[in-house]
Amino acid sequence: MSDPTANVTDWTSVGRYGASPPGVMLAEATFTAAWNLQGDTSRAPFGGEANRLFDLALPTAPNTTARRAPLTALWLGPTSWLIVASEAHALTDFAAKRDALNAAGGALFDVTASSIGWSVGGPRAETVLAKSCPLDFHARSFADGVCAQSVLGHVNALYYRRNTELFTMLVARSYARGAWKTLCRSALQYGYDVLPPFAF
Amino acid sequence: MLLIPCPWCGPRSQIEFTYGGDANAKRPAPGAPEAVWYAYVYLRDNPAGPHAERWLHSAGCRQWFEVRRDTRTHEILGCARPGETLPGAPA
Amino acid sequence: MKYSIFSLARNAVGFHERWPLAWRSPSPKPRYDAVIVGGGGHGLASAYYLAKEHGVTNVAVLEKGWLGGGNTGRNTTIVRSNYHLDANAHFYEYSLKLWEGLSKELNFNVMYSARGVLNLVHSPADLDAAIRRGNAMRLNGIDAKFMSTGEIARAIPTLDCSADARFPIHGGLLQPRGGTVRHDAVAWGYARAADACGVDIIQQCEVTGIRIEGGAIAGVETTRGFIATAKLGLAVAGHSSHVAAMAGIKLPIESHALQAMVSEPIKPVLDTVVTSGAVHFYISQSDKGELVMGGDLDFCNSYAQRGNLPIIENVVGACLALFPGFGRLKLLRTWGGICDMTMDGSPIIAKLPVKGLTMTGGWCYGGFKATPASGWLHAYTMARDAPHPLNAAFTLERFAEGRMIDEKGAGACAWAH
Amino acid sequence: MTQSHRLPEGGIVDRSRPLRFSFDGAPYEGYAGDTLASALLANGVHLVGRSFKYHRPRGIATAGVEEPNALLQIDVGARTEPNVRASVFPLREGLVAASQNRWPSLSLDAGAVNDVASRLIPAGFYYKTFMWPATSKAWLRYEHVIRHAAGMGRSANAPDPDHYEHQHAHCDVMVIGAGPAGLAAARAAAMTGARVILCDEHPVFGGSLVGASAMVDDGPAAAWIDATTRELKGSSLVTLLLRTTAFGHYDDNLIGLIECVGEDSADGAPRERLWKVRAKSVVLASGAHERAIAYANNDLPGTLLAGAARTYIDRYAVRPGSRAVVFTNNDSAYAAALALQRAGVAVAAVIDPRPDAAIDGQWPREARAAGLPIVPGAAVARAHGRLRVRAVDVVPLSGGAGRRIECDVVCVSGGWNPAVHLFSQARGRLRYDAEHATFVPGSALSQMTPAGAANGRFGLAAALDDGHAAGIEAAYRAGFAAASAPQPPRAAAIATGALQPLWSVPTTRKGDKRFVDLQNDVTVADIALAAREGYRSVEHLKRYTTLGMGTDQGKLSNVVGLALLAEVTGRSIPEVGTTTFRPPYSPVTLGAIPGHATGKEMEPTRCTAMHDWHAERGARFVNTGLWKRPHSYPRAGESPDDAANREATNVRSRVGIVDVSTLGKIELQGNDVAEFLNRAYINRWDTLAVGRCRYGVMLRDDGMVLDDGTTSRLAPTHYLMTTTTVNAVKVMQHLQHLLQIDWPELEVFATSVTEQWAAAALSGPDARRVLAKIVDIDVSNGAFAFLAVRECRVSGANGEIPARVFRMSYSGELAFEIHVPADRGRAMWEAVIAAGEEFGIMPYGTEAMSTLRIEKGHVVIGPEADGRTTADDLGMGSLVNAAKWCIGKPMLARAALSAPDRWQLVGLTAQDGAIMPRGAKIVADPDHALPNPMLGHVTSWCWSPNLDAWIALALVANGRQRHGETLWAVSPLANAKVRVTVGPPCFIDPEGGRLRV
Ligand SMILES: Cc1cc2nc3c(=O)[nH]c(=O)nc-3n(C[C@H](O)[C@H](O)[C@H](O)COP(=O)(O)OP(=O)(O)OC[C@H]3O[C@@H](n4cnc5c(N)ncnc54)[C@H](O)[C@@H]3O)c2cc1C
Ligand SMILES: NC(=O)c1ccc[n+]([C@@H]2O[C@H](COP(=O)([O-])OP(=O)(O)OC[C@H]3O[C@@H](n4cnc5c(N)ncnc54)[C@H](O)[C@@H]3O)[C@@H](O)[C@H]2O)c1
Ligand SMILES: Cc1cc2nc3c(=O)[nH]c(=O)nc-3n(C[C@H](O)[C@H](O)[C@H](O)COP(=O)(O)O)c2cc1C
Ligand SMILES: [Zn+2]
Repeated sequence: MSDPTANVTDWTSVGRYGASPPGVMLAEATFTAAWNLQGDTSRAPFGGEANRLFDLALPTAPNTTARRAPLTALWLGPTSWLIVASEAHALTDFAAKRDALNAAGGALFDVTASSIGWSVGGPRAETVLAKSCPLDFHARSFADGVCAQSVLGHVNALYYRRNTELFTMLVARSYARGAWKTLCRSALQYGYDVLPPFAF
Repeated sequence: MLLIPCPWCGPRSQIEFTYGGDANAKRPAPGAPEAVWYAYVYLRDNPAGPHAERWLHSAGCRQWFEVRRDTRTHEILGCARPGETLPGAPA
Repeated sequence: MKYSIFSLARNAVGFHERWPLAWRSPSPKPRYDAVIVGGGGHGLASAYYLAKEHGVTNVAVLEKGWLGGGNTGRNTTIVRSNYHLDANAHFYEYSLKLWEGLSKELNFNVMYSARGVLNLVHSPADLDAAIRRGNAMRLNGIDAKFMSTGEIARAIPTLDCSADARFPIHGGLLQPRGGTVRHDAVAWGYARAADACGVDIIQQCEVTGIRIEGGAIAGVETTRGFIATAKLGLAVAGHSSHVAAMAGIKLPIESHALQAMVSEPIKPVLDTVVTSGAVHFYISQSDKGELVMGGDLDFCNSYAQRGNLPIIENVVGACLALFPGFGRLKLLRTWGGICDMTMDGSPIIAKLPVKGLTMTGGWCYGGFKATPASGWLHAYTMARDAPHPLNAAFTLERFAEGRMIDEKGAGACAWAH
Repeated sequence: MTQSHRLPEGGIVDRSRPLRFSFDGAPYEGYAGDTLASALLANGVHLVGRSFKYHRPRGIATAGVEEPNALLQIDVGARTEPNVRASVFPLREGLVAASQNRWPSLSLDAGAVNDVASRLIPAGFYYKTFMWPATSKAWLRYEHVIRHAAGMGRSANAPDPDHYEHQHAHCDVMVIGAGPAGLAAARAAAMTGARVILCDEHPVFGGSLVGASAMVDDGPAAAWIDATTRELKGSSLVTLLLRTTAFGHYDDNLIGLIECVGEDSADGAPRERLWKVRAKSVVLASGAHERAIAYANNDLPGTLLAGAARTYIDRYAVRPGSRAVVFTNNDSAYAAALALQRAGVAVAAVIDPRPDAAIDGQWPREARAAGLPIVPGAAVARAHGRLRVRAVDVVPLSGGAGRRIECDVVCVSGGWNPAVHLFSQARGRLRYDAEHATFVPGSALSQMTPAGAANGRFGLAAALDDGHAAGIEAAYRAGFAAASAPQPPRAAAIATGALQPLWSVPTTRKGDKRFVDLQNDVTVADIALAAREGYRSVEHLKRYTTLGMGTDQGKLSNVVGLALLAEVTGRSIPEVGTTTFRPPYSPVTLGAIPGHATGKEMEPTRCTAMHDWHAERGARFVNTGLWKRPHSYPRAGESPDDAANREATNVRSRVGIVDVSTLGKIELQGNDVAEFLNRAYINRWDTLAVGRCRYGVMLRDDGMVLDDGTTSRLAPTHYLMTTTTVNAVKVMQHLQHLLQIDWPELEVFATSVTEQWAAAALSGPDARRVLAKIVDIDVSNGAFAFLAVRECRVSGANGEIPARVFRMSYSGELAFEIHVPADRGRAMWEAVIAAGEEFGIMPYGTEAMSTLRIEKGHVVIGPEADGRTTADDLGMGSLVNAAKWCIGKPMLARAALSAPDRWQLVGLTAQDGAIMPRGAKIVADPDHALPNPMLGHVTSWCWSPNLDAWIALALVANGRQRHGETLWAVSPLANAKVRVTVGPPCFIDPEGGRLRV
């Protein structure tokens, strides 16, 4: 089977591909730290401790996020969150925080290097994501601030709608090249720009 | 393709899930007699009709939960988080 | 009337208006010496061999639908005996030997096509395992041949043997005597032969209960009334748990949907059966020209005889990865059957813990090839009230005793075998 | 290139855009908007193929997907495509089409001898013969001949140059079919604010209304279709899909659509797109398929369905012939008769079995008024002609003399069958509708509403009404209601008379062929034969005669066939019932089904952080699960195996480094982690000191070994577990199950950190010297003992990298495992390589790693721990801690699992320098008669460069008692047999002195 994106390399190859004006915008979404926070918010003192340490209220409703720039807390599960920092020094003293959380009946894991982030925008963003993912990205059911873990083809992926125009997604590092290729191929028919990286 | 109601994430496509089988197979206490362990490890409820089964939302929230599904029609009758009682129990 | 080219010619003269019934449609008698539940290949074969080999002719086969309408009528027709573990190897080899003479035995052309079954190997580890299995087959007196990638490429030019394939082909294990058998013909051939021996084949008759008196089988409740018998044999495949439960027996079995599919018919492109464990795929071309394909289970208990898209995507994805030239052919039909998956991937052909009750089942997705041997041994076990050495290992008790026959080593997970 | 049969005006073809194409080598011309079939008919070509079994000449029979005859081979080379239905395939410039299943030519086909010999080959003949001689290979020979006679078109023999993609979609209302009912439904649903998807397999909207003269909302139908589609296009909530077939209904209202996008994939667009639509509610407005009536030679080219004739005239402006006979048992064909007359075709007669009095619907009346000769109470009994129908014999049903009527087209209508396929796939029950003598949707479905002809509501007015109502209902079911009830589109109702069932016309000549299934050559006689032989279930009939098993799946023939079966077996039609409707509704291109998930992307590929470095050094990669791992790093002129031996020797003599990033890594925190690990592993973890690690083994509940790996205690309540590469996910899911379902009371938090850490194992006598150069900690034996864990910083060319270093050894040499965040993996690797240069460091791959571990007798999950082995079988029984319970222990008590004859792990050494064969089995006597009892088998084997011999690990019955014995390792496949000495599994440094230095 022919592959129209045979020569696609990776998210660093900034430029325009396919038709103009492009229907899709892709860019790496950079972040300085990503920590997996676990614990049962219904059990004191964990909840209070977590909110104090990061000075933001953990989103407890499934598939929601809480944002206090430069921090974003994404719901991963009933007792699990991903806290992402988009600026250097926004998340520090990992060990101290981990110990504090352990003491409070929770846990903290550093997963900063585990995944690659991409931003996907443009009029065709929803269509392109929906080619490889069974989630309903229509604003009616995937509103601003919603996040959901699902798949991109056969690869697990996390999707987060930052605003009406912009999705950000995370894919595990070892799968990233194939996943990127998938995105590019889905986008090529509408034309796409790869922009320089910008913050998560 | 099933639309599986994750008790946390809501209805999601089957491809996000991993099957866990008979939910009535409950891990015995360590000291339980060998016969009890044998039944737990090898015997399965396998009804043609409503079936209590476990699913893991493996590509989603990573939670194991229970679903009652009619094995003749694939119709899902209810779901429950661990500890909750699974609705739609056959009368 | 004996089937042959001559009877065919004779009937042609009479515009085929004098062909007799292949089997009668009798109404059930109140009592039989033996009753078989399930009018698939295994049930019909059990009845045939009971009558033919053991002289038990007062036998009924009860089928809830139409005979051959279960997995016998919906499988991908692959027959082989390329097993690693002794118990399986000897059992399936006996079956293959029976296949070789079955058309003559039944005077019905079951179209045993010894076109060879080739298991592809996609990694060095698979290669070790395949060769180990081939060696075990040979030491058990079963035909097996290793094919190098080059030999495969020459034998099957449509196959992608390139080294940079996602799952490159490192060689293959061929069983030359393996092949295919026309699925429907098996049910019909056994039905006709059993009927000729006096067996009553009763369709549209569902067993709804099993009557046990004093710990022994007394008969079965059916949608056509109670039928008395002291010997009851179950051959209900996907419904094994369901029917055994009527006798208060819980089995180490789960029922799962397995799908199969055919492409539109095309001129011959594939002369052997090709299978790949690594990508869960098997394919052959039927005499009518369709590519008959199958793959993995649908992975959740089901009695629905239907499956879903993801598995079909995997099967066709594997097909095109191996045969990139088939991309513009078209999928004609997909369907499903219900597989009785055991906890070690091997069947149960044995007496059950109720006097007079036996079963042959737990076929997982591989029981079509077992049909003749399963019927033969099931009949033997029913008639002698004791197993034959060839099925002595396939007991229900083996799990409690720790004598699993786990070809894949996947353990007590029904859908992993 | 005249289009001899093209009408001067009308239709939807674009006369300004002629298209040239060829059929069987001859050049022709058609217009844009034509299908291949309409273009052929426009050129007077009816003969397009040969039938499957008898190779009888066949013509175009329909104007839709139900076409049984006109199956052509399209294109050549890699893009060639067999069995293409000319009746729906859009014509395009330069199209190359050819007929199938004939040799040497269409008009002169050798296979036609089958027709002559046809009496010898009735339904199921092959079950009765070809059994001689009674050898196991006999059938193979007959089969060879039969296979080549059967089949239809040909497959390409080069990879498909085009690509295909998937598209998920969600909607409130999915409308299938864009005829009047579908359009009305979509319009009504859209008005409620619901998200609507409307699809139709044709390239234009309107269904049977296209080109029709009917009026809707007091205007021409075309205008209404236009207005409605424009209105729908206007809404952002509506998706319109043409050339898109809904091929299947799956669980929970997932509808599979297949969209034809383009013929080639320039600009990156796919050739076809497979949609997976999750619909809250569905309207099935799929219309109806006309059926034929069986009479002698009813398969002659020039015979087509009346509705099709009407479609060719109205939609494509094509005259199907010059002199037509219409044969119908219902009113609809009278509309076709009128169309024929309008198109200038002489209508020789309209033959209708119904009594004159019953022929009084509006269309029959119009036909009379138009002077069409109607012959009531009669039927067509036989057609004459060779490659084209010349005449038909018409007989009065009351008996009496018939007469012959010359004609070059016969237009037949036996009634209409609603296209209930998807309704039935969705497990909807069908009801037999005696009035229309067909099956229609019975009990309603909660998620699917059939509408229009698909719902047995034939007739435009009814269809519009029904569709409109269905649209509102479906939207309501999805939670949407219109603010104000919109007006349904209106059309004049047409009075139609009742249909009179007629399935086949009796014949007096026994040899006559009256076809029911045109594609599979199933005749009325075949059906009688099946019934006579006891194949009386409709499913047996289907399988014995292959009725309805062709590419058309019996869209024309099934109902006729089962009606005839009912007749001959004296049952009612509903008693006989239908066969099962299965996806796909019409055949789907294989390439579209996986989309991109095939070829190299059939499964995703995982790469470690050091992948590019390996690739740049010419590493040979192997698959391990989804990962690519270096097998070895062959140098110029070196074979992979030689490379592996060089790498392995270098580890034992100097130092080597291997990428072990793919190992599963799970981090655990919480107060109960130690207790949890005690339960999950056979060995103890509460006794493990902080800062140390230990090898552990996990069992399955059935007592067999599940997985192994080292686990470290990083802090009192913080552990890091490693798993095998292949089992990483399985183990994580197992632990999640234990924590969430089985032991929720335990306070343990776990997360997979496989992706977080890149890891490399540095091993060999010089490992410490290399490490010392790049880390900021004391790595002396005293400060950093065997099985200790340290956090430190690795410094290299590109700065400092935080790392965890584990002093453990798989190779059996002094070794350290270095873990760093994956984004710094390559930097760490290059730092080690640079530091190691002076010591002759070499990277090594999985092959050398395997050699090293075999020499050490380390087991691997898979070959040794093959799912049938216990810890004791593998010589690790002592690890099963007696003092505590663990998973798998209860089932280990089963007698058979400690039987003396169990296969146990041993080491084998080939005697007198012989080569150990691959995959060998162990026997006592290689020349023993077959079956030769097997004592065990080789699990892993290698050439040991360090022992200078072929060695192996093996599982051997009662092996631990056999140390010192000589047995045979045999490989009949390679006809090799080797004497081997049985011994302990560990070949090098059993005391482990080397790794503790
Ligand atoms: C898609 C698919 C592909 C397969 N491919 C292969 C293959 O390539 N090779 C191979 O060797 N095997 C294959 N198999 C497995 C094989 O088809 C089965 O193991 C085998 O056909 C079982 O035969 P059987 O006679 O036991 O079961 P069946 O043919 O299913 O017969 C059992 C019968 O029992 C009847 N029954 C059930 N309950 C009752 C009741 N209460 N009362 C009365 N009757 C009842 C059923 O209606 C059914 O007709 C495949 C299976 C499937 C589903
Ligand atoms: N007895 C009769 O007189 C008779 C019989 C049949 C139809 N009709 C006429 O047919 C019309 C009925 O309207 P209708 O809308 O119900 O039917 P229709 O035939 O007008 O429209 C059905 C449309 O759905 C399409 N379709 C069918 N299955 C599909 C699938 N799986 N995927 C995608 N598209 C699919 C068809 O190609 C067609 O375009 C009326 O105009 C009526 O006059 C009359
Ligand atoms: C080996 C084999 C070949 C088949 N070939 C065809 C075929 O050529 N055409 C067809 O329509 N169905 C074919 N089928 C599928 C049957 O039509 C049917 O779907 C299957 O027997 C299951 O029955 P069901 O669909 O009625 O449940 C085939 C089935 C098998 C097992
Ligand atoms: Zn979830």
